[in-house]
Parts: sequence; C-alpha cells; structure tokens
Amino acid sequence: MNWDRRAFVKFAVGAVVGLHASPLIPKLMDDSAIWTQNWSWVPNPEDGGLAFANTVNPATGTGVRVRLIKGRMMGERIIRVEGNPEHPLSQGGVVPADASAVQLLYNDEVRVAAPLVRDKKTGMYREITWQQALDMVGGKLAELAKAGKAHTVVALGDEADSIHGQILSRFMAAYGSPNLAFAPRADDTLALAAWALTGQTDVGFDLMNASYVVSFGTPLLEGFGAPVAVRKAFVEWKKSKGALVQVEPRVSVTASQAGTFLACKPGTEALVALGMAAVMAEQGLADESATSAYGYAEFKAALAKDYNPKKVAELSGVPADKIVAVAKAFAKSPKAVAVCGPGPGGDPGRLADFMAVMALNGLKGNLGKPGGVAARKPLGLKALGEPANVDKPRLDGGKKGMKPANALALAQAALAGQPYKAGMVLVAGGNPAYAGPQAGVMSEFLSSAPFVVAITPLLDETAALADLVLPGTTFLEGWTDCRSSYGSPVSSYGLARPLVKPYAQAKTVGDALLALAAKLGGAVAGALPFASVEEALKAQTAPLGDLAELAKKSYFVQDKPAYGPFAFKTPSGKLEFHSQNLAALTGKNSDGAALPHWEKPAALAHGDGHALAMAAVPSLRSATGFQPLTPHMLKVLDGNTLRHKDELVVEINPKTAAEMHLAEDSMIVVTSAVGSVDARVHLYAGAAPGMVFMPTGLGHGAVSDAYTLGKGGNFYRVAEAAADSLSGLPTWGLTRVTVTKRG
Amino acid sequence: MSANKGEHRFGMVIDLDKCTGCGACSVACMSENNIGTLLDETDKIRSITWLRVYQIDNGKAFPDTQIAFIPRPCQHCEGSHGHHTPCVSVCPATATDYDETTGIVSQIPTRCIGCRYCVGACPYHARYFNWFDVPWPKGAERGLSPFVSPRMRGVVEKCTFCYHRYQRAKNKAFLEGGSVGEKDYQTACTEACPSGAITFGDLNNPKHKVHELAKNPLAFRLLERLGTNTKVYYVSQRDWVQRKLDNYLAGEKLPVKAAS
Amino acid sequence: MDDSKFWPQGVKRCKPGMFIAWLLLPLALGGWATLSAFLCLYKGLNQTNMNDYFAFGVWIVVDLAIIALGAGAFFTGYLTYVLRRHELKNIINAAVIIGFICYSGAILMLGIDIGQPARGWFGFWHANVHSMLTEVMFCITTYAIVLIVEFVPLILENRQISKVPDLAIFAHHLHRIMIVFAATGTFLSFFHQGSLGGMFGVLYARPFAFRTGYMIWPWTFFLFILSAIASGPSFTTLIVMWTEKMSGRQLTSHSVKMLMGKISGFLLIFYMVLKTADTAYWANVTLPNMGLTMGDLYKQGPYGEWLLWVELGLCGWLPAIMLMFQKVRETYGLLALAMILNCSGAVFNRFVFTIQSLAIPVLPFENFASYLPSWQEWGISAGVIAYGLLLFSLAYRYLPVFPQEAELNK
Amino acid sequence: MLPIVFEWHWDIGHFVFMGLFYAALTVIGLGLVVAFRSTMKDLNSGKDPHDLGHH
Repeated sequence: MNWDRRAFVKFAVGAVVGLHASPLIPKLMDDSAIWTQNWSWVPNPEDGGLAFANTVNPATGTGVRVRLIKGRMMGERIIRVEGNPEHPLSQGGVVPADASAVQLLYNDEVRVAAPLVRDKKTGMYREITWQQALDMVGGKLAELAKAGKAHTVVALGDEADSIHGQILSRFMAAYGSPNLAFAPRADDTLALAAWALTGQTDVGFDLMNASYVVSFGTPLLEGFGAPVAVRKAFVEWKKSKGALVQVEPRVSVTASQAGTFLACKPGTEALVALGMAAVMAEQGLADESATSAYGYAEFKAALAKDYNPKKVAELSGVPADKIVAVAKAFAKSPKAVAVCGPGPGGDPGRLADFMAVMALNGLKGNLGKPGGVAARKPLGLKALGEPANVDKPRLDGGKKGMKPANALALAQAALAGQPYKAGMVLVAGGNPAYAGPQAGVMSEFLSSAPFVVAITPLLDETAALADLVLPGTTFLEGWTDCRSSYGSPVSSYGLARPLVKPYAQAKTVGDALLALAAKLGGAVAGALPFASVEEALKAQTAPLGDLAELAKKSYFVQDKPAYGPFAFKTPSGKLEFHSQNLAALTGKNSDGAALPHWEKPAALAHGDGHALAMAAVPSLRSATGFQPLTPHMLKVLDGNTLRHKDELVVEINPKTAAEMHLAEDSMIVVTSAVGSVDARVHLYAGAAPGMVFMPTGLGHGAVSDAYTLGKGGNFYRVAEAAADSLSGLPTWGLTRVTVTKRG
Repeated sequence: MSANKGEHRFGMVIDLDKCTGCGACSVACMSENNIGTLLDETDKIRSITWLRVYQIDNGKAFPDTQIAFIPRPCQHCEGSHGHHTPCVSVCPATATDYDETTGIVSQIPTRCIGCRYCVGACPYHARYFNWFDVPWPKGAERGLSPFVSPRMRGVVEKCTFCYHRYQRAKNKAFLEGGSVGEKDYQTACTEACPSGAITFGDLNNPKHKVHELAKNPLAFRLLERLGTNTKVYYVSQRDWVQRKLDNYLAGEKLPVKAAS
Repeated sequence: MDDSKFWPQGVKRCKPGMFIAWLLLPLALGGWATLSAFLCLYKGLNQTNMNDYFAFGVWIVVDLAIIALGAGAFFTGYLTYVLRRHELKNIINAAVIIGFICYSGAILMLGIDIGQPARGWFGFWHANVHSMLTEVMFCITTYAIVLIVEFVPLILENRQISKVPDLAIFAHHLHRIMIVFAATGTFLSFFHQGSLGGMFGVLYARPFAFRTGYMIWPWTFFLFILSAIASGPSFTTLIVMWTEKMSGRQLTSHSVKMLMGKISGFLLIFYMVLKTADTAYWANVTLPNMGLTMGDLYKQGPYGEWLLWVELGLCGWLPAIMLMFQKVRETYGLLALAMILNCSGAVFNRFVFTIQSLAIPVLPFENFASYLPSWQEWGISAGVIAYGLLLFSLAYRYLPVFPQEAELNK
Repeated sequence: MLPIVFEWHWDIGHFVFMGLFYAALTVIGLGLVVAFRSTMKDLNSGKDPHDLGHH
C-alpha cells in the first residue's frame, strides 16, 4: 500500500476510532482526576491509633479530654482538645480557649525551642544550652546575693496557688527577696472581702441552687470563674426558672440574658447594692442573723443616711423604684444571692465594692445556705509549706508577709529606685509586658531592668524584652495544677500531666526553678527538696491518693457546697458589718471606713479633661489578661470586633457618638493618662452613653504569630491601673479617656 | 415538609435562649474539621467558619437594647420534592449530594471544580470557597486530625454534620453488632457547647431528643418561608428573636407564646 | 511588507503599518489579561475581589453578556439557513465570527473563573443533569464545536487557502450541509441561553433571582432566550456598523441592517411584554410569599430602583418602540442608538441577575457587603474584548466576510 | 457522562439529558463525516473545486 493521502486519512481515522475503543482515555481521565488532587503543600495528616486522655486546662478550669493519634512517622500527637463529659463541673463543655489549645502547642513559629540569649543592641536571639542558661542565671543570682542585693531580685508569676507558684514563692523566700508578685486576680479581692465580713477567705456563690441572682457588673456568661462550669449552672438554674438581675452600664450577654437589667452609671454597681441594702434594712427585710450581727445598727444608720434609694438613684442613674422592687424581690426570694466578681478585662475589682455585695448577702442571711454564699471546704492538700519571711522592705511598701504584692507598685518603685532599683527580674509565667497591670509601665520596667529572665512557651511581648528566654511548656506537655475557680461554691483541684513529649527543650516553670535551685545549692536547694515538679505534686496531693491515679482522672471535685452553720472567724465571732479585720489592716476604724461603703472610682474622681469612661468588653471569644489569643479565637471574634483590617473597633453609644460628631467606622484615637491606641468606632446601642468599650486580647506586637500580629490595639496599654484604696491591689475597671478623630 | 424515604433525618435543635455566643461550637468545629486560619481574618467574607455565630440585636436604644446569638451551621436543607436542596441541585459536578439515608448534605472537595454556583445558591452563607491556600504555620500539621482531609485552594467546603463521626460510629456498630445510638453520633459543636444549647440527633427517631424538641411551637427554622425545609431548628421564647429568623411583611408575624 | 494577496477578492484594506498599529491596542490589553490570568492561575482566585458573598463577579457578568450578545450567530443562522431569509447571507459571516469570539472567549474566561481549572471537565465526567449549569456547560461546549464548523469554511475561503483544492472542496461541502449545523446550533443555543437564565431562576432561596415557571423551567429560562435573540442581531449589526466607521467602507446594504433592526425590535417588544409581566408577578406574588416586598430588594448600597428603570425603561421599552418605526430604522444614527440601548439592556439584565442577586442579603440579620472588581478581574475582562477585536480585525482583513463589500465600494 | 461513571443514573432525567447531548454530538459528527466523504469522493473523481459553483 502506498503511503498516499488516502492511506494517511484511513490511518488517522482508524487511529482515532481505535483510541476511543481502548481503555486509554478513561484511564487517562482517571489519572488526571487523581492528579488534580496533587497539592503537595496541603498537609496530609498521618493516621494512627486513636487514644483519649483526660486533663485540665488551668487557664479556664475546664476539665478536658484530649484526642491522641499515634502514627508511625510522627509519633504520638494531640489532634484535639475537647470536653471531658465525666468532669462534674464542666460536663463535656469547653470554651474557645480550650478547644483551640492545640494551636499554641504546635506552632514552631512562636514556640520557644531552646534557651535564647537576646542581644540588647540588635534584638537578635542566640540559642544556648540549658546548662549555659542555668550557669548564667545562677551566676547572676549568686553574684547579687554575695553583694547583699538578693532582695533586689524581682519575680513575677502567674498563679500563686499553682505548684509552680508555690515553688516560686519558696524559691524567692529562700533566696532572700520579698519582691514577688503574681498576676492580680479577683480571687484575692473576694477573699479579702469575705475575710473582712466573715473571717473566712475561701468562699463562693451557689448559683446553681439560687432562685434569684443579682449580679453587680459580674460577667457571669462572659468569663466568670470557670466559664464552662458557670454555664452548666446557668442552664440548670434557668430550667428551674431562676431570675437574674444584672446591674452594669453595658448591655452585655449577661444583661441580655437577664430578666431585669438595671443600667447604672459606670462604677456605681456596688452603690446599687448598698441602695438595696438600705431598702432591706429600712423595711425590716434583713435576716435575723444580720440584725444581730456586729455593727448592724451603725451600718443601718449609714445606709439610711448615705445610700437611701433616692440618693443612690441620683448617683447611679438606676430609678429608685426599680432599686426598691429588686431589693424586695431579693429579700423575699427563698434562695437569693448577690454576686460580685471580676470586672471586665480581668480587673480584680475594688474591695469596697466587693464588701458592699457581701454585706447584701449578709443582710439576706444566705451565708452557708443552699443558693447563697458558701464557704468552700478545704481540699486537704499538703501545701509545700509557708515560705520563710524575708526581713527586707518590699518594693511596693507592702507589709511583711501581707499577700499579695502589687506587681504594678513593685515595678513603679523599682523604676523610681525608691527604695531601691531592681537587680534582676525573673518572669515565671504570664506576659506582663502585654497584660500589665498597666502594660506601659511593666514594659518600661522590663526594658530598664539590668537582667530579665523569662520562662515562657511562646515568643511573646515579655520574651521580646527579656535578656534570657527559657522555653516553657503548655499544660498539654508538662505537670501543672489549678485550684477552685473564682466564685465556685465547691472546692476543686485540677491536675494536668504531660500527654506528649515537651516541645524541643521546653521545661515547666517549676522544673526550671528546681534546676536553678539545685545550681544555687544552700538554703534555696534546701527549701525545694524535690527532683521534679512531679515529685512536688506527689507530696502535695498525697492526701488525695496516688498521683498517677489522680492525674489519669485529672480532677478532684467536692460533690456539693458545704451547707450548714457558717463558721465566722471574725474577732467578734459573728458576721461583722463593722469589720474589725479591715480596721486592723487599714488602721482606720472611724467615719464608717470599716463599714461596707461606696467610693467614687478613682478614674471618675479626677477628670483631667478626659471626657469618657473606658471599660473592657468581656467576651469568651477574646482572650483576657495574659492568656494568648489563639488563631481560631481570632477567627470567631465577632464581625464588629474585626471589621477593619488590623484595626481595633471600640463600642460607643450612638447618641454619645453623635454628640462627638463620630459615626460608624470613624477613625479615632483613644487616649488615657497612660497611653493611647488607634481605633474605629462601632455604634452599639447597648453601650452606656458617655463610655467607650474596648475588646481585650488584641494588639499583639513584636514576636506574636502571623495571624494576631498587629491586629487591633492593646487595651492594657490604655487602661490605667490604680491601687485600690483598701486592698492595695491594682484595679483597672474604669479609665478616663478622650476620644479624638484622626486621619 | 416532605417525608424522607430514608431511615434517618439527622438534625439539630438550637436553643437561642441558652446560647451565650461564646464561640466554643465554632472553634470545636474548626479543630474537628481541620479548618485553618488565614493571615487576615478580619476579612470575614473570605474567612472559613463552617459554624458561624451571628450576633443580632433588637434595634432598641439604651438601655432597652438586647442582644442574642444565632449559631449557623449548614442547615442541611431537604427542599421540597425529590430533595431539591438549593445547593445540591445546582452543582454541575455532583461534588455535593443529598444523602437519602441520613438527610445530610455532603461535600466532596476533591471533586469540586470551584465554580461557586452553590455558594451563590445558599441564602445562609453556609458554603465557603477556599480563596487561599491555608497558610498552616510550621509544625501545625501535628495538630491536624487524620479523619478529615485538609482542603486545597479553589474548592468549596462546608459543615457536614461531622459526617466522618457517623461513619466511625457506623463502623463501630457494625463490628460490635447493634446500631448507632444517639450518643454514638454527635457533632463536635453539640459536644462542645458549654450551655448545652445544641441538641443533635435523628429527627425521625422518636427516642432521640431532637424529635420532640423540633415539635416545640417555639421552634423555628431559618428562612423557613423560602421552602428550603432545613433540619436545623431554633428555639426562642423571645419574640424579637423569632422575628429575626425569617422575612416578614409589615404586620404579618404574630407573637408565638410558649406552650407551657 | 505587502499582504494584499491575502485580502479577499476585489476589496481594499488599510496599509499593513496602520493595521499593526491598530492591533497594538488589543495586544496591549491582551498583555494585561495574560498577566492577570497568570496571577489568578498561579496564586489562586484571591487575586480577585470576589468573596463568599459575591461568589460570582464581573467575569460571570461579562460571560453572560457576551453569550447573550453572541446569540446573533445562532439566530441569524437559523433565519438564514433554516427559514431561508437569503438577504441575511450578507451578514451571517459576521454573525458567526462574533458568535465564535463570544463563545470561545466565554469558555476561556470560565477556565480562569473556576477555582480548579484542571478539574473543569468534571462537569462532564460527573455530570449532575439536574443542574442548569451542567446544561450550560454541555450546550456551550457543543455549540462551540458547531461554531468552529461554521467558522472553518469561511477561513478556508481565504484567497490563498482556497487555492488548495482539498480544502476548497471541503469548505464547499461544509457549506452545502450548513443547514444541519445551523439547526443543531439553534437547538443547543436555545437550551443554553435558556439554562443561563434558568441558572438564576432556579435559585429558590435567593428571592431576587427566583422565578416561578413552567415545568422544570423558571420564567427566566424563556426570558433569557428572548432577550438574547432580541439583542444578538442588534449586536452583530452594531459590530458591522463599527467596522464600517473604522474602515470607512460600507460593508452591507442598509436594508440588511434595517432588517436586523426590525427582527431585534419585534423580538424586543415581545420580550418586554413578557419581562414586564414577569416582574409584576414576581413583585406582587412571588416576593410577598417569601415575606418580602420589592422595595426590600432595592435598598442596599447602590442597588436602588434606578436599576429597574434603566433596564426596563431606558434600555428596554425605549429601544423596542424606537425599532418599531421605519423612520428610526432608516436613519443610520438612530438605528445604532436603538441597538446600543437594546444591547445595554441585555447586559444590564445579566448584571442585575448576577450581581444584585448575590448582593442582597437574604438573612434578616445579615449585613450588606460591597464588591468592586480587582485590576486582575478587569484585566481578564478586557482580555476577552481584546481577543474579540484581534480576531474580528484579522477576519475582516483576510476573509471574505462581507459578500456585498466589493459591490458596494466600487 | 458515561455509564461507567458511578453517578450515572438510569432515570428519565439522564435519558433525556444525555440522549439529547449524544444526539447533538452524533448529528455534528455525522455532518462532518458526510462533508469529509463527499470531499474524498470529489477529489478521487478529480473534480476541480472551481467547477463546484462557488457562492
């Protein structure tokens, strides 16, 4: 056959037909379909055996369960943190910070892998070994001690009660420095308030069994205590048709869920409590146990004079008839409780305010009763032992042994060199450069201190100012524990154990301190006779049984609050409206100073030309205090909080905004006496007029992860912390600010 | 509501009066389903949140303002005749399907061509397109679940009622004998909710809690009037919240009072 | 450089230098489009400003618009070959080329618009026959084949190519059975123009787009066909008129243009009656059933009722009535104006169905989001226009597109 | 698209849709084959293209 045109055409046609008849085309299509799934940069998570383990998230107090996958290549890894359905308080629920905890564990870009030395000039980090790091810190400490300057070492911790906090306390005391402060907590204020009135320090609110709850600015549904446990109680309590009254200046989630919302002027929540107390006292609605209490007559007279509903209405903006109605309902309800609590933004609160609310509970006579205020049963743990007293003046002027110290005052005194400058700073947990108190001062303090050591799992703002960064752990990879959450009526203990190998060279704070103590030897090593945190925990939890068993279960929770006669530990042995304890502490006994009373918040007292009052927006979607904001939490921040790329959005009442010629999305600067931040306006009808509400947890800079970097502004840079007149603790519930347009 | 030929009709009842807008459901969903984070999450209309929690308010001035939250997973529409789900009926490549046996609207990202017609068809904005390659941070792959494949860019994804959990539960039931019980198959969001606002189960099964809950006269569905025939019910005593769940002409919607 | 031996028999064309200078415009636009396409394919669709609320953007608007305007090819083909309106042979070549440009351009654009271009064929392989989009994909692709078959003989008629006997004979035989292709094309086009409308009409959860209908077809199915065949002939004629202005040569007799105008006009009147009725029914029955009023859908951002007046009034009824008058059709400028309005109406219609449908939030608590295309999106859109300019310019220069040209310019 | 793909349903929708699709493809294909065959025939019989009466 000739290879002519005809043959060619025949061949071509035959080839096409043959090709279609062969399986080649379907095969190629199949292959290309598979090929379209080849995206080498999309991760392909390794499969393996699935296992579960219980633990507890100390940051939220939630009992959690962890899913582990054991694969051949990647080894054992945690893929998920979910709720532990067996945990009696959290019953399987979680909050965003729990559910996204894995994101802080597995992120090589922000984890500290090895001890790092920071060059002060260039800011560059250099990796060293743990041995070198311990030599470096140990050498400095020994040097300072030799020069008689041991007391100039300042330590900042996160949780005083945790095993790491206790080790830190013992370490500092044995080393010879009184300058140790932990992150301020409302637990301390509540303990002081309870101590002032009852002599007890460990109390909680039996919300679950209360039929009438009045909350004075407490963000019950936005981060109060152990948030999951509170929600479980809230739902139970809602089922039994409990009533909730919310007193605060903003329509919060709690206020929206409340049957009655008493919108008060900023800082007057406790004033309303006293107004209610006045109604109860005047109308004879106070419980018998109250009328026979120490100082009742004096209190009643003070209430009638200064806190009658008319006067309270004038100052607080809450109509007098509403105060009377709520007071009566509160008094008549069989199980009513008044709650005070952490202010938004982690504010520890003012002692006078807490005392006013506790006094209201006292008038109601609900102490020790179901649905009232409960004294928590001791856990029966064997504490590591009271740290030795250090006979040196504390930087913040606090009295010997008086706990807790005010971190802000320590920093301010050290900065001023009054009475002396800091010789070295040890940050063992927390992120004071970001969360303060008063981030600006803390940052300045850390930058100016001669040598700063930070033990942290993340390259955070504090790490960015430290001379030596030691790799810390998260709760998923090291031993740690936590105590009863704020406001909980039952005592609980949570224990977290390492579920996966620690990241790179990370060590827990306690283990790092124990290693340092061993290095220092002498009294310090003697005060900490443990080879590891695990051993210290073994000693501490011995009364609860075997540590390994307890760790596997991960919690110990008392089954119900301690009901029954309330054991008053006051000098009078009774409930004291005139607090002799407080009088002894403050040295003021006259003019009603020892009575529950209301003081105008310092932030409102001085105008300084700042027109508006600023407060934080409480939310479980954002992070509070030093807790980091995880990428997934950033994702669920509501649309209004993250409406503009990288910009902080603050809430302002539409009327207030109109008066200031501001509209939705207006670009503004919020300035306080201590700092300023750029923001955009969101008109929120639920914001009290004359106020600015700012979300927390944003505005991370320096070395945070790529997602949160530069998003929004930092509340703690603007919030002004002031020492409470009674407790001496820093509070930052309200700040005077001016709002000016920019751009 | 048309009867489902299949044996199950998995659905959800969300009590809006219990929801406190904490976002735990949303985050639990993200960790369960390997949802990543974009470098700019301020851009909410490109960010992937299978279960989004909307905040609504009653539009009144201070202090009468009230807010509420509406968690919005995929509503798993059944549609009318022949499961005429808005999205399933428009997908040209059969990358999303209505499972007749479970009533779950599935999504097969590896078959999706990325035309986004389904995204446009869904009035709930429950469908998300991967505009970006997910910028997983270094080391993050250790925290990813092997039960759900991470998606590539250019495809659509959405809530599947944690279908992989159903498959696992079915396999387990098969191996151990017996059937999938109410507790054996729960979505990640249901488990996570600290208020217990979400109830999940088989709407067809009288033994499941959702069966009764969905019959509550205070149970409404989102945009019910469009005829999407969804399987996610919302319960609220609050009149203004009920009103926000659908479109009404002036004077059309009368308050529904609690049955009890 | 002399390319005159490639010109069609008996006509004159501009100097090569001038022609190349003119081509610089489409080539420049093409460069912009190439860069945009590269970015969109390499980096993904994050290069656009589309988002989960505007799942479709300017590309789909351009796609729908050019497919509607390209309907001149199938409808003129239908009239010429099937109904044997022989005077239309004088413009059918132009219609086919424009159709080919519009359809192939649209397919190219869709290839970039989908998130996974490598999986584009899944629409065929895993076809969901209940989807209007599947119907569109099948019909557009098949009809593109028809258009190629219709375009090929014209290419083969180039003065040099036709010298090859095999090709000339093949072209002749293709022409001989053109009625088969024209009829198939009509059938396919009819369905996909309809399915494109159906795509929006079936979105029963999108009140702005949803329409009731007949059997499985929503009214938009029929309305899109009508608006396409009403505007397609106008668009073809407009392109011819523009080419006449550019080249300074008369290409078809005015009577052909008038006929095209008349066809457009009558179809447009028919379309407007139905469209007006449809809008009234939608506003008064369909929407209230969903708890909405028409006002609810025309209050977001820039999407006000003016859009409705422009689409139905200025670009709908006005050109329809204008084209009814012999006087208007006789006047070159007025005819062009009426046709421009007619085509703009079709484009407006495609725009509101694509963009406004998605822009109007359905959830009562959802916020309105705005959308403006990115430069990459404009680039690709400009690229399709550039592609059209380039192809039509080449075709006009080298192919015997207009049978009357030599005669009219003697 | 082909019966071997597992989404293929033997239902009325598929019959109508695929039926019309393949019918259209067949018509186009057959049209091309006819044109092609006629061309071959004419070429083999040695016809001159200019005799075919160009339009």
